[in-house]
Amino acid sequence: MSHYTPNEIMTIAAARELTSDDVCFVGIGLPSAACNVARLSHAPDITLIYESGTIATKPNVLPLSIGDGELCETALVTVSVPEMFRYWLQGGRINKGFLSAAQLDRFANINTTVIGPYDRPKVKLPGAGGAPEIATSCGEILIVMAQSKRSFVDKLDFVTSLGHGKGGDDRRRQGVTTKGPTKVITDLCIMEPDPETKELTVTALHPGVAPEQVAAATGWSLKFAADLDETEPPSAAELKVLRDLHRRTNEAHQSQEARGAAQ
Amino acid sequence: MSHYTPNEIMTIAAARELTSDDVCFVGIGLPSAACNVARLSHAPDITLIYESGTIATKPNVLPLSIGDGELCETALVTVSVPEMFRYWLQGGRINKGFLSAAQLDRFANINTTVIGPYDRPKVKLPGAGGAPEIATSCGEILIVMAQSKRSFVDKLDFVTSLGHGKGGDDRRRQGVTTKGPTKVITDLCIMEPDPETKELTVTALHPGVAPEQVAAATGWSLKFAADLDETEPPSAAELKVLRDLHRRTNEAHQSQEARGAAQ
Amino acid sequence: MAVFAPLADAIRDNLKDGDTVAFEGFTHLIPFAAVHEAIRQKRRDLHLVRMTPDLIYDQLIGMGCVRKLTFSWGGNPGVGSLHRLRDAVENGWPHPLEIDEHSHAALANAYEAGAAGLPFAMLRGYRGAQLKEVNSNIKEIACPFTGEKLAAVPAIRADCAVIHAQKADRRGNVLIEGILGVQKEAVLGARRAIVTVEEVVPDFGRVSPNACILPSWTVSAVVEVPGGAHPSYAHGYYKRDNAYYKAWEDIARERDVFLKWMEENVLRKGPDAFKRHAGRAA
Amino acid sequence: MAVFAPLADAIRDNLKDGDTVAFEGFTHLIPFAAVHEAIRQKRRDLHLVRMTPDLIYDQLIGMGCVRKLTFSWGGNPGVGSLHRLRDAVENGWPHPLEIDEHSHAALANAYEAGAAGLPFAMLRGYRGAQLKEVNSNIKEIACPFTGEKLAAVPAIRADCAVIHAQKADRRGNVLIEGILGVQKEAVLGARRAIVTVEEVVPDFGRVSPNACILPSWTVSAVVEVPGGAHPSYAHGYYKRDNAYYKAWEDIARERDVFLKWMEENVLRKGPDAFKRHAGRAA
Repeated sequence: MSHYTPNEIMTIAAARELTSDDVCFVGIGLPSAACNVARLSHAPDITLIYESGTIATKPNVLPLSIGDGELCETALVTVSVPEMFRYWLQGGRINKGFLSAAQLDRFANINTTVIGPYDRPKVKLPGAGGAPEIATSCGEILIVMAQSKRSFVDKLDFVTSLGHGKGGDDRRRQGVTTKGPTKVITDLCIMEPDPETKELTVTALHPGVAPEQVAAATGWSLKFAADLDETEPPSAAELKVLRDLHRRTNEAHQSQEARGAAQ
Repeated sequence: MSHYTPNEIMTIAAARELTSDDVCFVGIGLPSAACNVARLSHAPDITLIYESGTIATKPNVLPLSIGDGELCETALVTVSVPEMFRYWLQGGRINKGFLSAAQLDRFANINTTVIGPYDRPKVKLPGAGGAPEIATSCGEILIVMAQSKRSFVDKLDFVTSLGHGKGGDDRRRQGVTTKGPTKVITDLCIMEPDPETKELTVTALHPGVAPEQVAAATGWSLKFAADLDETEPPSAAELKVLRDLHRRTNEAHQSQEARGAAQ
Repeated sequence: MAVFAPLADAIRDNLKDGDTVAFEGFTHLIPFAAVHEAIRQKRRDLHLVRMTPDLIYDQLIGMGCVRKLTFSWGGNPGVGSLHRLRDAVENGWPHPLEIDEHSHAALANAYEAGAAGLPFAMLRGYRGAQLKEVNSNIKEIACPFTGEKLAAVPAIRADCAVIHAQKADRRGNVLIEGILGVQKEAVLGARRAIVTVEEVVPDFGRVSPNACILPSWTVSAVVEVPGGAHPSYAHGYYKRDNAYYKAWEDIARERDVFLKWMEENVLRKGPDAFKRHAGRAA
Repeated sequence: MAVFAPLADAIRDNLKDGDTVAFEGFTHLIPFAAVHEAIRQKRRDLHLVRMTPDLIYDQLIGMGCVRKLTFSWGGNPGVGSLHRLRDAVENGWPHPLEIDEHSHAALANAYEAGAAGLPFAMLRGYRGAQLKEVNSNIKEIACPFTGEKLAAVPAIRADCAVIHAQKADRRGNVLIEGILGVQKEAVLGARRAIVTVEEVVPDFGRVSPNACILPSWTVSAVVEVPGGAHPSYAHGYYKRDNAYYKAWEDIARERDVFLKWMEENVLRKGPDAFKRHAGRAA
């Protein structure tokens, strides 16, 4: 078996959730890495969409920002940002959305707005971006984020984007007809909402991770499924795709920075 | 002085209302002829916009339809039809609109919808097209149409597009802030709305036309200005531009039809 | 993902009796070949939507395929009337036609709202216009910030949209260039979409990154029908056949002349009849 | 009609103290040179609008030009925080900043509504999202046909829009290619508009009939500023300077380091400083 980091298994486990049939709205960072690993391995025909308006983009390296030139140059077409949010996201054309966050609660609601009270913030986070409408307009939502007591919290400081709300059928009661978060993939495990209560439940542990370790990295009393799976470890092929992607990305960004410095 | 037809002086008098600074929404038929005569003579930099989305078009021959290929090929840019009506017309970017109609009343309201009752039509006319919103969104409106008792009527069968409504400040009371019709140019005369009542008043007669002749071609008791002007007759240069345009148009359409028939 | 199919299959699989259907194309790229196939397959009870009904809807109406028409300008451009449309509205022949009549601005916005997944469109429209008195599909809303009253019309979400485009690539992505009309909006607002194209190419080559392209997965079926927009035109392929439009005046005026013409020129023909118009005359 | 002007004149004539101003460009074509000129001219009391404030608004805020910020994502993309924005919100330095915070979908729609001349935008948005509890600029309307509740936000109609584009032709028409963002909407929704461009060309040559082109008469001033989007990028001209974005983290974190950097790199420089970035490296 290959050696791999927690970040690597998180990214690869997330990538496995995608298929060539998916049309996926991609956030920057971990979601972007996972989506492109999928595209470069088992899901070559996946349609990746970034909120900068690039549709069916096939970047050779990971973008630093949501609107890097590489995304447009390798896309089937690039539309305006209003069109992206109106025709494509709100129009119901996107079946999977991939999000990350600063804070997440037991119903997979997320906060990217503020730490502390909104009016007297302790830390002003970047804000909503596309997340509130990605969370409600995409067919379903995947969340990928590293797990810790600081990020997996008992109570969000602010509900930026709806997950399963207060649980049960709260999502539907708020007028939302899409599925919402169906999986949360962390560096320790995979969680899924309980079919009834919608409370996140650990359904698979990554190899070598103990339930206690996951519980200790969670700010609420975390539920575990009775029949707990073990995540398939990353294959050599999967790791090669991910590492090659990161290597190309680093090389590209460094050569660019070197050029920039030389100017 | 050159000989000319009533239709020619109507078209040329209409063309004179335009300048190189205008951004003009052009209807097909008489308006299109007038606008292109203006562009090919005294207003070379006029921006002509057709509802097919063609902006700053410079057709060499008159289009038969609102969306002939010539319009797109000679345009600065062609936008989608929703964009045309949203960003350009409703966005307030167009200062003059040029309309024609089947029926017009004393307040320059127009009907292009139906002759007879709407529910039991005697003649179903083509309908509104762009007119209702051209009439209210353009800075001001010019109307060009041949005059007869059948078309200049006491009461419209249907108010397709707002002119000055019931007169006075009715337009403003209906929430419309643009000027509305400022001139009606016919094959007999030029009419302008009275500054107060907004009732159409003949302000100029075409050369050789008697007031009685105009009155006889009007379905209501038509008002005449005290200081009645005479329309400047078409110059040889103006006539040449108009006739060359029609000649080129006929040649183009005929050669095309010949090609079509030969296929 | 779009499937490549013969025209007869595409129409049979995607257009049903009773459907709300938008055959779109604003003067340019009007999908005549697809309409003729729908007529041959005797579709009935259709609710047609189209800004400018044009000759294609005159043909569908006259052949008895249509129950209801949503439109904003129903003439023969630059020529005159659509006589079959008029005969249906004025005389109920071949049977009565329900009409849902709008302005261009309202329908353009309604298509836009359909593509945007909204239930309705709003516009600063219909002020002082009588259509709002006779059409219950025109309502009013107030801006929650300024109080301004705006017109509201239902979004167009057709069961099926049918358009003609210049090119598809081998994956079924579709490229439209020139006068774009409301085709993109009609397709994105519809449950199913059929696109006939002038040609299928390996790829689109060097096109603008911002070209009007419909991804394959927004389209149900792609059909190669060279000349399929005739007597309308295809920018870069062939010009508008103005003579056909002018001749339509005499063909459509009388019922029997119309029926005979349709028998000879539509019912007894197939999509291949359009090929002769596909020359690169433009 | 657009006038061609030096950058200092364009900013002086079109951007006033107290204005609502949108410097737009979605990652691509961010108008850095124009922002630096506004800082040099000491504009005050501005209400800035921008989906992604980015480094340009961090600079304007830190230099005390700003009263209010309308935005939807205020980070340094791929790097982290905007420290000057945070310092203003968290500590009121250099003075308190009023914030009007939205989602991307809401602001994109608000720009679109501004261009469309509407008083507000509607979207299926903010469902279950707490921003609507803290921002009175988020209201609700009901569809008059279905009763569905939708979110409403005021349209963006700026006093001044400032964008960077690839090309202007000699008449002052402007061509934008690649990632288009909301620039067209920002310009069409604004009373005045300044466009800096990489180059002025005799004409655009063979571009798509459906390219993103702003006619000269929608623009107040056109300014040729090669490299004027650096450290953002210009598709077809030069790439994004990711090193600058990464370095900003350390420049902006401390007030005195920031002020010293701005003194050296902005206040003592002019638009010509951007030229060296204009190489056709892309």
